[in-house]
Amino acid sequence: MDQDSYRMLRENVDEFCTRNVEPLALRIEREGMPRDLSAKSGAQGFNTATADPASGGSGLDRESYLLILERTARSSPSFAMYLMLQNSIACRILGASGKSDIIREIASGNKTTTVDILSLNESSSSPGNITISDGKVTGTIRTVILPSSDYLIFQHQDALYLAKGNDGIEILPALGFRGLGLGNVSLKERPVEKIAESGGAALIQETIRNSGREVAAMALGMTGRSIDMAIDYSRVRKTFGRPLKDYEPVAFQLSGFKAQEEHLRTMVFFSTARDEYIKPLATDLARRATKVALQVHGGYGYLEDFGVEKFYRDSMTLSIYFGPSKSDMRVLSREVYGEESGVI
Amino acid sequence: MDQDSYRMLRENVDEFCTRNVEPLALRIEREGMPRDLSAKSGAQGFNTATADPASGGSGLDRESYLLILERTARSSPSFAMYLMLQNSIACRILGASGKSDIIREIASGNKTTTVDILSLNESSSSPGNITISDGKVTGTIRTVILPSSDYLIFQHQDALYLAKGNDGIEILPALGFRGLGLGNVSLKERPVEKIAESGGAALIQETIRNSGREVAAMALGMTGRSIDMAIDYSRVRKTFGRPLKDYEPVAFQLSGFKAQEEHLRTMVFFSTARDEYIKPLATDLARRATKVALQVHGGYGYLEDFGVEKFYRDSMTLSIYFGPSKSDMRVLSREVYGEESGVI
Amino acid sequence: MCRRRAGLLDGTGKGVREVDFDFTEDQVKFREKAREFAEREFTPELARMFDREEKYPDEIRKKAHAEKVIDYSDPWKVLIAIEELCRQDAGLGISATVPYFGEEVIMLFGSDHLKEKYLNPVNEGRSMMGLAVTEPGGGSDVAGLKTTARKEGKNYIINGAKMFITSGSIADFFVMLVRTSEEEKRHHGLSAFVVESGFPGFKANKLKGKLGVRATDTAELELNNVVVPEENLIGEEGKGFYYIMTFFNISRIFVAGQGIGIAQGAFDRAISILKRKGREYYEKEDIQFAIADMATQLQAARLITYKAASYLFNFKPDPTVTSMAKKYAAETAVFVAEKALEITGVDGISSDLERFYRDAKILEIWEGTSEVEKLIISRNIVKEAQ
Amino acid sequence: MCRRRAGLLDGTGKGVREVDFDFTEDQVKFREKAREFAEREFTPELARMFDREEKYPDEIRKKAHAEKVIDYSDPWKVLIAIEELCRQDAGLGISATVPYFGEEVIMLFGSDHLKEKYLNPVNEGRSMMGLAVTEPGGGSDVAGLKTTARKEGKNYIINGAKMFITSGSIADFFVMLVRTSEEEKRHHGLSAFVVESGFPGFKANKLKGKLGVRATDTAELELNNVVVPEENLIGEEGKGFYYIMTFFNISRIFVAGQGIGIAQGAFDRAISILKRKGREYYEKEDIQFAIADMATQLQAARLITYKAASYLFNFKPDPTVTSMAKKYAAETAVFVAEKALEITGVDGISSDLERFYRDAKILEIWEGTSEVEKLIISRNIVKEAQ
Repeated sequence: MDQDSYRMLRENVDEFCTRNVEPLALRIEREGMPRDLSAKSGAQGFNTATADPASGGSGLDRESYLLILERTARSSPSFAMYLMLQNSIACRILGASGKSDIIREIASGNKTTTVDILSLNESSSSPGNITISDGKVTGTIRTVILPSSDYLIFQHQDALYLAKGNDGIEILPALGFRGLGLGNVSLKERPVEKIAESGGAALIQETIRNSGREVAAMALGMTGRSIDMAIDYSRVRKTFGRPLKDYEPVAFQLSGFKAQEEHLRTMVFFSTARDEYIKPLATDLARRATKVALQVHGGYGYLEDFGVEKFYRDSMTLSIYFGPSKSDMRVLSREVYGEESGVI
Repeated sequence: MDQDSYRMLRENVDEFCTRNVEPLALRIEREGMPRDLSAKSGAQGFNTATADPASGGSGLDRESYLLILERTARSSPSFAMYLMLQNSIACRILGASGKSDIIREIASGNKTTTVDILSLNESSSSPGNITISDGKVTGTIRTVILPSSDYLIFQHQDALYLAKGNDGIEILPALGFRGLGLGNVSLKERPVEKIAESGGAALIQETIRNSGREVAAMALGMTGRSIDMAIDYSRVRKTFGRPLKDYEPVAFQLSGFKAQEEHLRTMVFFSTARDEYIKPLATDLARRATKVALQVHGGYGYLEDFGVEKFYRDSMTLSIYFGPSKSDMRVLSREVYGEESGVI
Repeated sequence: MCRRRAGLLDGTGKGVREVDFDFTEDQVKFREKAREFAEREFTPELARMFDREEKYPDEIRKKAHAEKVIDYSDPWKVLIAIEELCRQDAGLGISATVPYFGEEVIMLFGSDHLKEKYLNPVNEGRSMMGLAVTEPGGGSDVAGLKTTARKEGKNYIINGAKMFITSGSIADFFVMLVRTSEEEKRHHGLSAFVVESGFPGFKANKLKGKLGVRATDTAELELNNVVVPEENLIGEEGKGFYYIMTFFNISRIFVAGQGIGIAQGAFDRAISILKRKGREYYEKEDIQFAIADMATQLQAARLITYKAASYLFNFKPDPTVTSMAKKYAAETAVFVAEKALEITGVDGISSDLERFYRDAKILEIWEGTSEVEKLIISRNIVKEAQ
Repeated sequence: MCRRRAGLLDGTGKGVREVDFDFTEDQVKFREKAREFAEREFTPELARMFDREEKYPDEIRKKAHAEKVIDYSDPWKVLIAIEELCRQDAGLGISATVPYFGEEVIMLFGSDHLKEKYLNPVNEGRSMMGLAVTEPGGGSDVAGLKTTARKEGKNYIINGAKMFITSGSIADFFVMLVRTSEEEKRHHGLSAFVVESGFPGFKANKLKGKLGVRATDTAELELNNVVVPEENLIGEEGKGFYYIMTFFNISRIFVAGQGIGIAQGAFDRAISILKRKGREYYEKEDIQFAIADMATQLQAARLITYKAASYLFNFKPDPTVTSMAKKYAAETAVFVAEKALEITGVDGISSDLERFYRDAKILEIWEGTSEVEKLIISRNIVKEAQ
């Protein structure tokens, strides 16, 4: 993508956010993603940014998609996570399974899809307890992001299944991405479609592994926005007769984060470094930056209204949902050592 | 520099180090830089790598010079610091002052030059106490790196002076770069040459400011070598019946440092990021990496013979000698805020 | 060495008192009582419910009072109760201990009239009080506050606003710091009053949507020509800043207690999740390293807090150690909650642990941000160094 | 709250003993004595000289003994002396306290014969001892050690090597842990002996060029058919591992004392450099933040160490707290020395501070690396959690 198209797309996404996401950001946190936002975002082609146009996708390149994630995460990380869940996770799996009908539904924003990714996370010990027979599924799938989705993709005994709707959701405490929620999904004798005979777990895991740069793009947006807010606040907020920005530790720390943000941007968009390397760097930066941004806001930072605390919650959640991955580390370690290492 | 020339130069420098530096590394720490090493290094063109060939320099490009610093720092950070002091600091100042005769002496390795850089460091409160009259200098110049140099460049009342020899050195404790030493240099009625009427402090400071990437290259070499040593050690050293490398925290931590080293290499050689940004990133990485490398070696790490403790000392020293610079931060902060900030 | 020590003691029989780290039997028993109360009353369901609905748990306040879990006759017991209650849930725990918040100001500096009229009902569980110092845009710069009290006859007329006031929309009255004169040294112009929420012109706007401690009540107060009788002035005019700073040197120790409680609660939950996950998970060295770091820092925070408490409760308060306790315990709560999530991953973040992570952060902000505590510590230390 | 507390005490007059953080007057006086000794004897010139020349300061050992700065009749005083001596200089400080290193093993588990023959001269300052456990390539894995002792008649024949042995080339004898049988549980096959450096076949190679604590002596020991009389076996065969682990649970507290001393010494020097630089330098907020963090962590390390000491010295040792003290004090020494250099910059790094930075690092390595301490802490804690 050349500089001009990059700038144009960026302006386009920013305008979309200013008009459609920013005003809803607090409502998204409190009440969840409104359906008409998915429709509007679908109209922009965001919901299926990278999917094949032949199956209803927008066919954008990865850089454009990363830019969409970064910019939307600045307004609402929940919304960005929604896009990522539809794009990087659901559409890629649906594409691989030839379910272009559902991709089209996602594209329009009429339907949402979720994938049971967290139970495959190494830190999860709750695979749920489902049984499938005669094309019907019964049991509970635990810790599902966006549990109220119209479609739910999950793996069972290595096959991949698609269920429509659900039979109840137990809402779980959700530290972050409250706009999507987190829940245990109950299924009772509910018809399921087997969309892959085998390799289900591997497909989901690979999809997550291939989303490292997307995760980093979200972290970049969260870092940038929260630091921008802190910088703005430090100009207007006075203490002991001087604006906060006049104090070295405030000014230098926030400026330092801006420099790190710029550097991360270069890495996300232009570097050839491995995604596994960029991802933890990015989530770590987001966690540190959002904590400082909240602290600079003092008591105001602790209030939802000011819009900074969500970045603190979401960055922590992002780093848990998408890492740290010991299998990534083991791969890296194998490369470095040229033999097995880190096995105990 | 294309990949091939890069590789060739690297092999060339590595071979020089294997033959001439590595075997002397411990001796350099204990007894200082042997004169014939400067001669050999001069023969390779390292002593005046970037200086103008017209004034006796080798006229290499910056990347080549950075590569020389990185690779030599792997064997002996003291030697690398010697090269940097001659090249980035002394030759640039001598070049600006038209002293190409001295550059030629440096090039051959027959003479060494030092510049009083530390008294201009913001953290220093010891500018010394010299007086100059009738072209003669008397007093003490404090905290001089390589105090036994043949030439000493210093600023006094903003003019720049060059003195030859000295009248005694008070050796100071030197945490790092012991091969060069650190001392207070006494001068008694010693003839000096004024090499610039004014702007002396600014010239030295600018020279240091322009050496950020060189500092980073040294940090890169120190990081790389110490981690390589730790990796090698972790293969052979067994504890509780298994090699250290089999333990996750060891293998993952060291592998993580290798990834960070690779990333830093990209930044030092290929990125357009500002030097002020790369430098603290690099020295910080070196400090963390060398500490871990020492710790992995256990008791052996604590012994000079094993060659890892010097990286621990030198990386800390590097970060003190060349930073952190509040003036750098103030410049960055001014850019970010678009106005004065961090002033109190 | 042990044997020699014995020899010495046997030989001299001195039995000198020396550094001692144990609580009395009475205190240990009280801790069990407080813990038992919290475990019984602060069920996970209730804690989640109050967190979700941002409601003040008045029933719990009453029960805690009735069962004497908050025993203000012994400050050690107050500290222990705060710890054990916050260990179970910070929102409910702070709510149960907060009705008395600010009490020491009246106790130490108020007239008998004020003590009788206002403190007795609080101590009998019939009334709630609060402390109103911070102002919108104010924060740590207490001396810069702008709300004014103007003398008119036998009354003061208060105008201004207060921000982030705990129990702001539910307390019956507040110890409020306001400006009574424009002195050159700004903090010399401040005075403390008892202001009832029922006074005309008093208005409280509850602040909804806090990151954590959502069971506690927080409000912005507006004061429009609020008439306060002169007998509600606490102590002397112009001494208010000093009174409040004295109070903070007490209350910071209790904030440190909140920190220890939250850290311990997060730690407990992490360990229990890890044990459920099984041996091959928690015996990984990286997990063990994290557990050791968490436990050590928690132990350290506990000891600094007890040291600060021991000094204060024995009438030799050490403001430096108090600020260290507040800062370090707050940091520890944030650190332990964060590590707890890291080592438990998806299991942890979808459990009550996430609430501890949100609750912990306030401790680095209220009653003196960590930055302010650090300035206090550093100034004192540099001053003392010869 | 303070007043109420007073009321309570006045009312009941119970005067119950509770958490107490103060040393006795006697201990405070002893601390002054130790500090005075260190300041007088450990001049910067001397400290630099011994650091540069890597010489053991035997004169200082003698003086310290003569002036009873090392008073082994009270373990608190040993701890206090270690702190105050290392605060002035770790190399000289450890050298002064190290002649007794390992003594507790014989004291607790050795025969009267061994105590009389070996310990009396040590305690009278006429002899030096050491502890020889670690082996080349060994380190923390004590149970895996390979040096063997084979019974022959009334003697044991020892063969093998020991590594990183403090006072290795100067001590008169060593408490040495060796393998006496090949048990399935490896640590059941270990026994402890008193081995004199004068025994034929004993050879020590001094290790030159340490990063820090360079005044202390460190050596590699070679043992070639060293004949040790059977009465030099300490306690029972096969119990050596247990004896040494018991010892480490004592000595780790003294290592923690070294950590506090080094940290305090680095801190002192940083503050004095900053004060010399002047107000506009040390009143910068970033400097103040660093000072506060250093001081707080130092306070915390002190308290954990005293807690572990208090438990041990009162015969209720808590190995978890002991390991916490060792780990945390070591970390604190490294952290404070590092920060001290950061905030003093060129002034600091060209002063004695640089030696504290080098000295500190050994504490994370010797007598159980920080990693090993963490495993101990974590295992104990997870075990105890229900």
